[in-house]
Amino acid sequence: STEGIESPKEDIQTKKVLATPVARAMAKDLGIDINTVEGTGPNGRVMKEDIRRAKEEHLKPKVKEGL
Amino acid sequence: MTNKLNLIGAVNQALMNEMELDETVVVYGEDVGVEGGVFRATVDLQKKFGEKRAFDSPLAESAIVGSAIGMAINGLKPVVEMQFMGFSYPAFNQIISHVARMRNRSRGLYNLPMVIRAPYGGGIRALEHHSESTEAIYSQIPGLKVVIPSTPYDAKGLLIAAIRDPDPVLFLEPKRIYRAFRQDVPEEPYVLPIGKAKVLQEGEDVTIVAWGAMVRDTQKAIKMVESKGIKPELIDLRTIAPIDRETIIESVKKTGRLIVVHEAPKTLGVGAELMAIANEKAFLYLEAPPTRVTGFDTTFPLPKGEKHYIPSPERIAKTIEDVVRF
Amino acid sequence: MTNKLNLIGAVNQALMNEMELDETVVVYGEDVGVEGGVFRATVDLQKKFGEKRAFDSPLAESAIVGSAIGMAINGLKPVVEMQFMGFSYPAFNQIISHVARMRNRSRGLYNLPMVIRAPYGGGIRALEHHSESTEAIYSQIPGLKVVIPSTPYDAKGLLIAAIRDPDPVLFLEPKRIYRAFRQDVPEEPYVLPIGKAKVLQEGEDVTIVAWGAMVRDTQKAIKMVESKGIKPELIDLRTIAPIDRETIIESVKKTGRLIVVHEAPKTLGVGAELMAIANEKAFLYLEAPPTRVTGFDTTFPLPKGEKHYIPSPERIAKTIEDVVRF
Amino acid sequence: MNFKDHNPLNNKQYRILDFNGEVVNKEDLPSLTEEELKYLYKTMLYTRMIDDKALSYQRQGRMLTYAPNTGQEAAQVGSAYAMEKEDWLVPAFRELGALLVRGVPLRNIYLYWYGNEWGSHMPEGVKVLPISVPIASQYQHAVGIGMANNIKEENNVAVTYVGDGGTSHGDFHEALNFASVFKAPVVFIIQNNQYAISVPRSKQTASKTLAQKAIAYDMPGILVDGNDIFAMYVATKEAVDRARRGEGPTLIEAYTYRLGAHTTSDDPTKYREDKEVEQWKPKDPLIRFKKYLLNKGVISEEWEKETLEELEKDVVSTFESIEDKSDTEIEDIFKYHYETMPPQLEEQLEEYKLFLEGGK
Amino acid sequence: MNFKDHNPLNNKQYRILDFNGEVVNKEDLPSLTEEELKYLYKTMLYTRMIDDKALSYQRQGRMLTYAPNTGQEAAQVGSAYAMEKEDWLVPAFRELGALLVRGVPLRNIYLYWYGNEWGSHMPEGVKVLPISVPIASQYQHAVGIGMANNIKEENNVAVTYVGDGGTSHGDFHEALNFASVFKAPVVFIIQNNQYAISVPRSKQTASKTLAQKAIAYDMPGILVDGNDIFAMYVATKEAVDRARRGEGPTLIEAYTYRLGAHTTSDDPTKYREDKEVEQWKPKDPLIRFKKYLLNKGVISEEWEKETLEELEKDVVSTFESIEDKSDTEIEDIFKYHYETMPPQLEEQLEEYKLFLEGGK
Ligand SMILES: Cc1ncc(C[n+]2csc(CCOP(=O)(O)OP(=O)(O)O)c2C)c(N)n1
Ligand SMILES: Cc1ncc(C[n+]2csc(CCOP(=O)(O)OP(=O)(O)O)c2C)c(N)n1
Ligand SMILES: [Mg+2]
Ligand SMILES: [Mg+2]
Ligand SMILES: [Mg+2]
Repeated sequence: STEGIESPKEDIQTKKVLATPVARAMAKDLGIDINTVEGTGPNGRVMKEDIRRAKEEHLKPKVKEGL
Repeated sequence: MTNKLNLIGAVNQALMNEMELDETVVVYGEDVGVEGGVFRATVDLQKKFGEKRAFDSPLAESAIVGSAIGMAINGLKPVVEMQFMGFSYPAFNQIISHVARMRNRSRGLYNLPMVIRAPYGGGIRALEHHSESTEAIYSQIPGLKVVIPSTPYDAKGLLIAAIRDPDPVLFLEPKRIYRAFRQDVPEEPYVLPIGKAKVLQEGEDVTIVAWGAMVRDTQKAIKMVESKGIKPELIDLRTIAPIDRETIIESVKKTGRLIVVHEAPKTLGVGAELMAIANEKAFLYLEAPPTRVTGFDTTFPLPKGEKHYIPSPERIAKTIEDVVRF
Repeated sequence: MTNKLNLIGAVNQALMNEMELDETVVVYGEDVGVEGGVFRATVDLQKKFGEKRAFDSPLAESAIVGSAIGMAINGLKPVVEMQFMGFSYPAFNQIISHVARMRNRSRGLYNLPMVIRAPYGGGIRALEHHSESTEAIYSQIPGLKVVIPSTPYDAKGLLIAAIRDPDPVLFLEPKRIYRAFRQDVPEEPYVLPIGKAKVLQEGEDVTIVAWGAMVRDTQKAIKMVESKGIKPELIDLRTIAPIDRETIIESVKKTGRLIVVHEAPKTLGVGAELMAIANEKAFLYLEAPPTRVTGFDTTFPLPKGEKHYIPSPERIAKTIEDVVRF
Repeated sequence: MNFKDHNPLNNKQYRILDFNGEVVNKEDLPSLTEEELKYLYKTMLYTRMIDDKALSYQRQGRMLTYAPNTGQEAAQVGSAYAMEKEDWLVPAFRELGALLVRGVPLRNIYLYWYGNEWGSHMPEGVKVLPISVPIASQYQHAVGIGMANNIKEENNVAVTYVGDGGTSHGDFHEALNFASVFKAPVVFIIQNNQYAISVPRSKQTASKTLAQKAIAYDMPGILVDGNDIFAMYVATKEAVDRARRGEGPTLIEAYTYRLGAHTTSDDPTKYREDKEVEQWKPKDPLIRFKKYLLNKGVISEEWEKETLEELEKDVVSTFESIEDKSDTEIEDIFKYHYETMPPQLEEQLEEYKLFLEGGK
Repeated sequence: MNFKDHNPLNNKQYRILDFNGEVVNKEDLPSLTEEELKYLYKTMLYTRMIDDKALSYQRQGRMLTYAPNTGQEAAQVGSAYAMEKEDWLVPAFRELGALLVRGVPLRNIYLYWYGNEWGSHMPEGVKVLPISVPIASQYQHAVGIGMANNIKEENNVAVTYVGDGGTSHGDFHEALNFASVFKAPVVFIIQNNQYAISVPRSKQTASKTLAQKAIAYDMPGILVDGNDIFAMYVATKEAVDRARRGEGPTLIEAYTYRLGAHTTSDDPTKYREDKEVEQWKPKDPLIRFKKYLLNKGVISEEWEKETLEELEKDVVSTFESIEDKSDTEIEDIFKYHYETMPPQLEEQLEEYKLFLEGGK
């Protein structure tokens, strides 16, 4: 079965992102759009580590916000 | 010239055409001659080509296949019938041990241009052994080709290709749709390529692979989900062995999703192989787990239970939605 | 008390034990009685239990299995031998049409507590038909259990379990390791559970599933990659039907990677099913494509080619590295 | 009677009653009580009635494919009546009369043809195997039953059936060979009804008789007029007795005729002449036996009429008791493949039930 | 000779030469030239020599499993010599003498047993099927060849072989039945060498002779002294002629003895008495034929010695020409499954070659 994960389908991308299922799962869990993540694996493949890094970057305070 | 033919009529015409063109083609099996087959696939062949080329055999599947091997070696192109797929098993030893191996055994000397035809699949409220789909058993035998048409047009073109093929072909006819619908079929002989799947409908959301009678049920399911904005790509596998991986892989890379629909039991069915292929060749494109909609891991039930067994359009539609919304 | 036994000795002892304990157990087949089997699996049974309970049959596999069905219905527990797996096919109709179906057909009335034993697999430089691994064909038949041991200890415990099992069991013995090594095997009868895989070695980097003779080759491969810091988890499937999905799934969820190793051809082999299961049950844990290391999609070659066919420890090791480094 | 006196190569049918119901072989006339004779005839009528009703239900779309026995009642009832309580019956699929004699309730029979597996779940104590569809395969099961009797030193016999077509099959040969090698107490009956679907007996094998195939195994083989209930009974009785005495198997060819279609899906006019059927009609086993019984005063037309009414009621009410009430329970599809359902099957059952409930 | 005069139920062997090489049936003595007689004997010697050498190579670990023919040379050579150029030979796996007569080069034979498929690739014009291992299955191939001859209105005959054990198999029965129904021009030879591995003929079937199994198909069946090369030749010739005349198939039981082991993996002392073997040794077909030829002055001890030397040279050099040079080409494992390799196979071949080269 499909493990019950519910979420509306993303817009169809013109260019497919290459990613392992586990990376896709993490991205989904963390609310990250996998299409915006730069893959560092072979052929630009998105790996678990890329998602983790993307998450960390996402959490970093953005510079221009400083007032 | 074309005629409106149903699938069984197309099978019959393919045999007619080839027997006309090639006098080495002979057709035999149980009830194949005088009666013209219990499903009438071979009707009028004996009348037209005589008892020598279209005839009844004693009731012995092993000898039907075993003798066809000898005939093929001795210059003929036998097209033999197993009355039902469920009665092909007495011939299993001949098929796996000889039909599939003679060419390799003799390093290319003895090829077997023979065809074994058999009606297959359920849904006609038949007795035990009359409803099964064991294409996965045969499709794993090296040296054997397995073809399953889903339309009259394909049936004719693929059967003629099978007869002309220099290698042995198991030709499985989805009996549930023998008379389900008619199609324009050219009177002239023509061939469709063995080993090539056919994209019946292009789409982008999910790749669905089906064959035989399940193609139509899948089309019904697709109608159901299209109203919800889902755009499936439908592939008719047509040749189960060897599988046209290219067409499947290309499609899965595009859609990122795969559903296989078959009537056979789930475990070790052809679905498993297609899922494995998707893993091996399109893994990084997968956006949802490759999935199968299949018969249960049980014997095909007697008629009062069969409606549960064959995947219904509704079951297929539900799976499409689940996979696309994954 | 234990004895150092090899696998064939363990099979023999299992038969001895059960014939001793249960007088309804009878053993027969080609060369099974006086000679004690071409591999000596049934040696001394006739001496010990007499011609009534351990005997030679005429050369007819269908009748061997077909008569065993009747015996099982009539209160006995036949353990019949197919001299080689490659000669089980003449019995295929009896196996698929009756052995596997009698219980369901009669809605539980006629169960068949019978065992069909057969040496299987290649690597002993044998003639044609003496080397094949067609477990995938049998493992897809609903109603049939298929068991393959990989050690003397397992062979004894699983064979006794098979004999005591109320359902029919196909018991395949990896002939390549019949005499490969000895193990401490208790003299007393004991059973190991049918339907349970065994984790032979825990690890975290990749789940490897193998069975029969391939377990040892896989262990060799693991030795090779361990030196490179890879820690595979090795599972001996032991029961091919029904598959112990739980053990596999749990492991794949842990490692994120799956490799199946088998000797049988690739297409539609048991590897495909395990890959499908990983997709269905552990998809989101996958860090690399489930992969298989298998025989080729060809007939098993005659001896001068067989070394190429059976996956070598080197081929397996290479795949482990590829998958882990994916 | 002694099988030695009936060389199958002579191609002469063993017969006790002629077509007119006259006894032509007094010596072998079995001594059956009036009750027994009535029972036999009644069972033949019952068999015919069950056929007739099934065919008409089928035409009305109330029944599925059905294989009629019409014309073969003597071969079936006569042979099965020679069995004892503990003997095993191993049928093919056209042995209705034999099933009835051996205690299979009509309910089972109709359930089976109605498409429900419970039809093959025999009641306690009825030692009858399920109908076997793969031609000739059942012969080997009977051999195994017989071998087991020898091993267990039990005294039962297995009686099994095949059609003329089935004699061409490898399983037929292997079964007879095994049985003769192991002296298995088995009686092999061939219902030679002259056709295997459309294929006539003459195209099935080149041998003059099917009974002579016994010679290949040094087994007695006898050609019997299969439409003569006494001949069938006596020959089978002798074979059953032989088997029980430990003298091994026998092959009996019951020479008969399938007056009806192969099954309700079959149209015999495609492959045989009406003339031929007409020639066989007067040889109908019911006619012959009835003449004998009327002559002997065992039955009257009155009795037959009443009996037919009684039987019809039974058949109709049995059919109606299953009609539209025999859909397969979903659980039943899964539950009986193994003693314990493996997790895969449990999951598939659960998923399917959920699906039907419209759930996820 | 006429098959009608040789009822297999009489259990009498058709014989022309007795154990001492004396002609006991002058009438049937075939008229063969001295050249032909020498050829026959030489082929028997060749067969024996090939066996002997194979066994010794095997013991030296230079050969794999081998199935010897020793004791059965007359049955093989005599029968095959009755064939014409265009006839088909369909062997089991213990017909070395027949293969040689039909033109299969020793190189092929040794290659086969040496474990290389090229052994079964017959030279142009040699109408011999590959060795068939699944017992009795080849009988059906011969039937198909015969049926095709009828359909094509060609005049060739198929001669096929099986062992005594093989007669128990379903395929045996189906083949004989098909052949008789279709009047296929096939000669079915049973090499009854008294054993199927360890199982003696007496446990294989209860029939007095194997030839009598022909009666099940109304086919002529004849029991022949299989160690008498003339009897084998004449009986097979008559069967071949019958077949060619369109009179259909024949079954020939060659009553012989396997003097050696089943194969080199087998130890016959486990299941048969030395005494029995000793009793058969004087019946060795080579001894008998040699006596006849010496008596007739066709050969001399001298001639035999020279011939043996010549043959030994041939055998040794043939073996050495393949030894250690016959590893299977990797491509060959893949190339011959279909006329055109499907992409899967191409990929597997490529991957494997890459792996061997140590690449990815
Ligand atoms: C092995 C097998 N092959 C084919 C069939 C299909 N089939 C069903 S009945 C039948 C003819 C049987 O003829 P026969 O043995 O004479 O029995 P009858 O129907 O006349 O009682 C055939 C070919 C089958 N059931 N099993
Ligand atoms: C269908 C099948 N079952 C089993 C075997 C294994 N086997 C090889 S030879 C043999 C005995 C054959 O005996 P027989 O037919 O008498 O021939 P022989 O070896 O004596 O020439 C057996 C059982 C086989 N090759 N094929
Ligand atoms: Mg072809
Ligand atoms: Mg019939
Ligand atoms: Mg033998």
